[in-house]
Amino acid sequence: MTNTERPHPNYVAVWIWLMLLLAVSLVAVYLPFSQGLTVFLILVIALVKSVLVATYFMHLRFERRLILAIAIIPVILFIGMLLTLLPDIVYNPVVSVFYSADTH
Amino acid sequence: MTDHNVSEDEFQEELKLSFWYRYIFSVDHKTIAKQYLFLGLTMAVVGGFLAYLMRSQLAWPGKPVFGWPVNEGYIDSPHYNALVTMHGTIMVFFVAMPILIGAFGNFLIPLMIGAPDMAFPRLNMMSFWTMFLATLVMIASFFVPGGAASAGWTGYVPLSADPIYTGVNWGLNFWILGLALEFVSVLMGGVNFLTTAITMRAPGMTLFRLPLMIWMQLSAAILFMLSVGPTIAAAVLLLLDRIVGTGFYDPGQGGDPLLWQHLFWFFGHPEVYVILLPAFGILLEILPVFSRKPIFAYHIIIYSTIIAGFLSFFVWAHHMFVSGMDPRLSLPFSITTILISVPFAIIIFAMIITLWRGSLHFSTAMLFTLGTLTTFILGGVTGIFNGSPAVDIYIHDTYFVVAHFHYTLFPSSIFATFAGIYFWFPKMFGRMMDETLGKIHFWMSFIFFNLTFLPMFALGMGGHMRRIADLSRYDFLKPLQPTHQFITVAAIVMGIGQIPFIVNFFRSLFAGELAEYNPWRANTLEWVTISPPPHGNFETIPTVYHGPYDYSLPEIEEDWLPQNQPIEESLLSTLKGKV
Amino acid sequence: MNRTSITMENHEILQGRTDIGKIGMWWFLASEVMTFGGFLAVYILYRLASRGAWAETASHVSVLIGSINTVVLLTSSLTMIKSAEAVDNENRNSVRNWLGLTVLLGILFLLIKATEYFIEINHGFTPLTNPFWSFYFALTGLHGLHVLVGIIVNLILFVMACRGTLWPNIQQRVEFAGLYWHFVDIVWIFLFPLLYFQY
Amino acid sequence: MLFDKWFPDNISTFGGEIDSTFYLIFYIVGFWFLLTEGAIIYFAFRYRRRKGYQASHLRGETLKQTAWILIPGLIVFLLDLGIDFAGGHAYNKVKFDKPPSDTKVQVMAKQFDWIYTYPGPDKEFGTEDDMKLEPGDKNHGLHVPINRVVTVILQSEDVIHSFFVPVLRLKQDIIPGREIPVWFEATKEGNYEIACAELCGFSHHTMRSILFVHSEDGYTKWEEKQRLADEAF
Repeated sequence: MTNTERPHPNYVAVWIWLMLLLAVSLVAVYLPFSQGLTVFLILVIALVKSVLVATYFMHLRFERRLILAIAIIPVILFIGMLLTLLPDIVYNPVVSVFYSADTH
Repeated sequence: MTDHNVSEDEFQEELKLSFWYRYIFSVDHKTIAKQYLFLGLTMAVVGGFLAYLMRSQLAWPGKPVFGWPVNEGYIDSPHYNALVTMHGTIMVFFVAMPILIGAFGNFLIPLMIGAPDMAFPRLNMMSFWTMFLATLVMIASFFVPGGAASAGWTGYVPLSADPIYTGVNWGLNFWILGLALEFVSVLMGGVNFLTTAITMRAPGMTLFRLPLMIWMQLSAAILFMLSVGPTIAAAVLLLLDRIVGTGFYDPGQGGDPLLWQHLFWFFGHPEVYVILLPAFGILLEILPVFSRKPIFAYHIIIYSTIIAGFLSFFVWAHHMFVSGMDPRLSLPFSITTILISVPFAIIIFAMIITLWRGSLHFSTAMLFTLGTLTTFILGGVTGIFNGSPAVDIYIHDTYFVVAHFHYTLFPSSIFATFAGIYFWFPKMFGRMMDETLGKIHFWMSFIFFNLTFLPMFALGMGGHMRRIADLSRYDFLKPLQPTHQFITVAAIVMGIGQIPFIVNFFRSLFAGELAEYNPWRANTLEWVTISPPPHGNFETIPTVYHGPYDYSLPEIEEDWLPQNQPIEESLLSTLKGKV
Repeated sequence: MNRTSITMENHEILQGRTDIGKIGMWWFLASEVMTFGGFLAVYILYRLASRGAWAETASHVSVLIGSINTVVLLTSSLTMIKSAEAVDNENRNSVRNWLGLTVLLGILFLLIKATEYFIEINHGFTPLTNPFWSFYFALTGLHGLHVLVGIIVNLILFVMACRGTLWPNIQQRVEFAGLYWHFVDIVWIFLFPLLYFQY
Repeated sequence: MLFDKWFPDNISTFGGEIDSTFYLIFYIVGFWFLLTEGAIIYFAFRYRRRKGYQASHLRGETLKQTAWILIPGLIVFLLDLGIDFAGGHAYNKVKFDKPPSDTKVQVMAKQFDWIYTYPGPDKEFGTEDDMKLEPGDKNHGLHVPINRVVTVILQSEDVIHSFFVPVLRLKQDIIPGREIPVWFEATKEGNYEIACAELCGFSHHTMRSILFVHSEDGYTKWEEKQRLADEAF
């Protein structure tokens, strides 16, 4: 059993950043933005938070590039998929007006 | 070459394990590969039988079908739909996947990279038994009240979302469950494959000394792992719709049926390459051995595969040109679709040029390889018709599509499988297969495969819809009835043509001629150990000195050079840049 | 040469490749990203397509409880990585304590979540109420299952730490459990704003 | 042309373009098909194993050698692009450039039949004078006048169906929850078959209907007769 030296940054600082971002996102949602912009904003904040968790808590910053690639490729694919589906599911002119929440 | 005498002790050691641990709950990747192989071949018989039932109904609608157990042999439309669905599901997920990924991947990855076993042997065993369980669930779905799933292998919602539409309740739930288990199994396998190939390569086995089969298996595993997620999500939502009664796909409640198609095909198209790439891998291994030539443009084949793999995530909507999705999506997706044909065209050209100025030996494995190549080309070029949105308007959901994907999937999952079995059988079981029976098997399969599926292009041009249980309702289809009968007869003969294989397989298993280490004089590492390799594979882990395809080097006497054989110092300068 | 010696020798060759498990773990997480990505994609697309029609019914979730739960889960991530740090400092008691704290925070998360479910169902919001609540229960339920699995893994490590049997391979074990736990945390980081916020 | 025996007649204004795209692709890929298969068969005979002949060690790693596969690959790519743009015109015609039309029909698909709603004299749906043709009605089917642009609005009551008229070269899936308009212009009188081309359940294969293409006069006559029958009812 070899104990290879692993760097340990100040995790508590990361945690404080996470808490701050949480507070920011709690405020951001009450700002008068359009729905699309709000979703975009909270997704960006969530992305920053998850990047923090991944880089420090999951040690991505200290891993070899292969592992970084394994972590990033699915994220790219997910974003690609989401963007590709937007025109069809959300902004499709032929989608009719069935969308409403309370049908029951 | 060093002589690999593995002493008696080793076999004694093997024999000490009880039957259960040796053959059933083995953690040896080779045993697991054989388990996958037998599972896949058994399911191929099941899937083939379903095809026979379907074909008989199509050729002689309204006549009882020999072998159909219920309703005095009459196949009614709901049952026909179930046959179609289960044939597709079984052939793709329970024949092609277990054999090409499970059997060949498991068997070859550790052997070809020079590793003693998989990175996670127990995970490997679990992967097989999950697959086995999935198979049982799938088989069981035939026998639950209401019968098996009948919403097509694509399970389009809302048809599959509510039992009132198909009358199938538990059959479809089992279908989803079986698929989910199968996905979990292949995911476990994929983790294992990737980790093994990344971390356990023998000394000297750099990435660009890997045999192409490994590259193909890895690409397939990556494609599968990254594409299957959304479909698992979609399937869970579907299951909740069916069991809990939520409305994720119910348009009345704000659901969108097209979303299922998007998420399904996001996986569904890469899945095609998950099957195709390992099949290409088999061809790319066999071609150089029987041409005694290096594979042409090894690096370009690898780059093409990577490009095609990446593109395959962004072609899915070409299955949906007429589905009612936003037509603005059609142009980008038709462009990516034609783009993806280029890397595959390049791989095919490379395979063809590999034959040029070779010294071709037509063993059964080579015949099946060439058979795959010739038929796959037809499947590939007919894909251009489907990829053109305009033509697709007419031929979508017709027999043209059926013919097209059988011309791609049948060669890649059946012919290439046979090629692989004939080629690696000596290594798997330590005995040679019979060449005469093999050649009979090849010509029966090849000729009658073409006679079965070539006429289907004509059916499709005639506007014949897929998944129609009885064409006699339509006047414009009635003249096509004799074609259907011709196809059915050809298909049955093709089925009979598999008997030589079954005979050959089992006879060789027990009474075939004993195989040497390297009966084909091939270069890759699996041939440097004894046949069949013992648990642990290699006496000593071989060291790799050069690439896998150094055949017919003009500077040396032999026309082959195993990967673990060092090159003499004197040759190094002349071979610089070559090996 | 018998089989055991073959295996021994082969293992020697594999020495120094301690990242086998880590790479496997990351591949597993990559496929998990795509699976949760699928769920999130469906939800985001439907919610956008609803053009704000879900906002009213979505306002009945409690942002307060959700925020508390977010704090709990983020903190448990911190305690998890702290235990990994303690492993490297070879401080056995500290490893045990941090692990125990992580397990407790995980259980706290589930308890709060269960209370939240209870309140919501009492107010008449069940998975069948409307699409928003279907998504809410499906997504949080699946996430809850992942949390449960994480708790079980951590609990096993904690028990082993108490018994002192954790020590061979401890670095890898704590690291892999941690990777999974942080991943579950990341999923929640996305779920929380998407499900709880008004937009 | 080559496959005229197999293709059904074409009676729509855009069907010809679809067919010619098909033939264009057919000749291009047919050429490549023959070339590659020919090469395989020729190589198989020419380079079969013979005594004393050693295969040449050809790795295909230099640029000069790889040109043998890269240049054909490039040609394939260019031809593919050509095919896509050639077919793009036909696709645009079907999907985007919808000509204005005053003949509209609503088609409601359900398991396993079709309901056709004609707007009646006021040319608007949802009014009193709508005419509905339910399954079992006399002359149940899609009645359209010849040489006139017809817009068909496709809807589904339950599952996904597909509106397929082989002679028009027209196919469109019908998604519940979406209203999908398609158009066509029939150029030949007669009765043709409409099929459902998407697996839709138990009796998918019985979901057949008829497209009646009337002459200009015949259509007015049919409309009038239908209206009287409706009023009498």
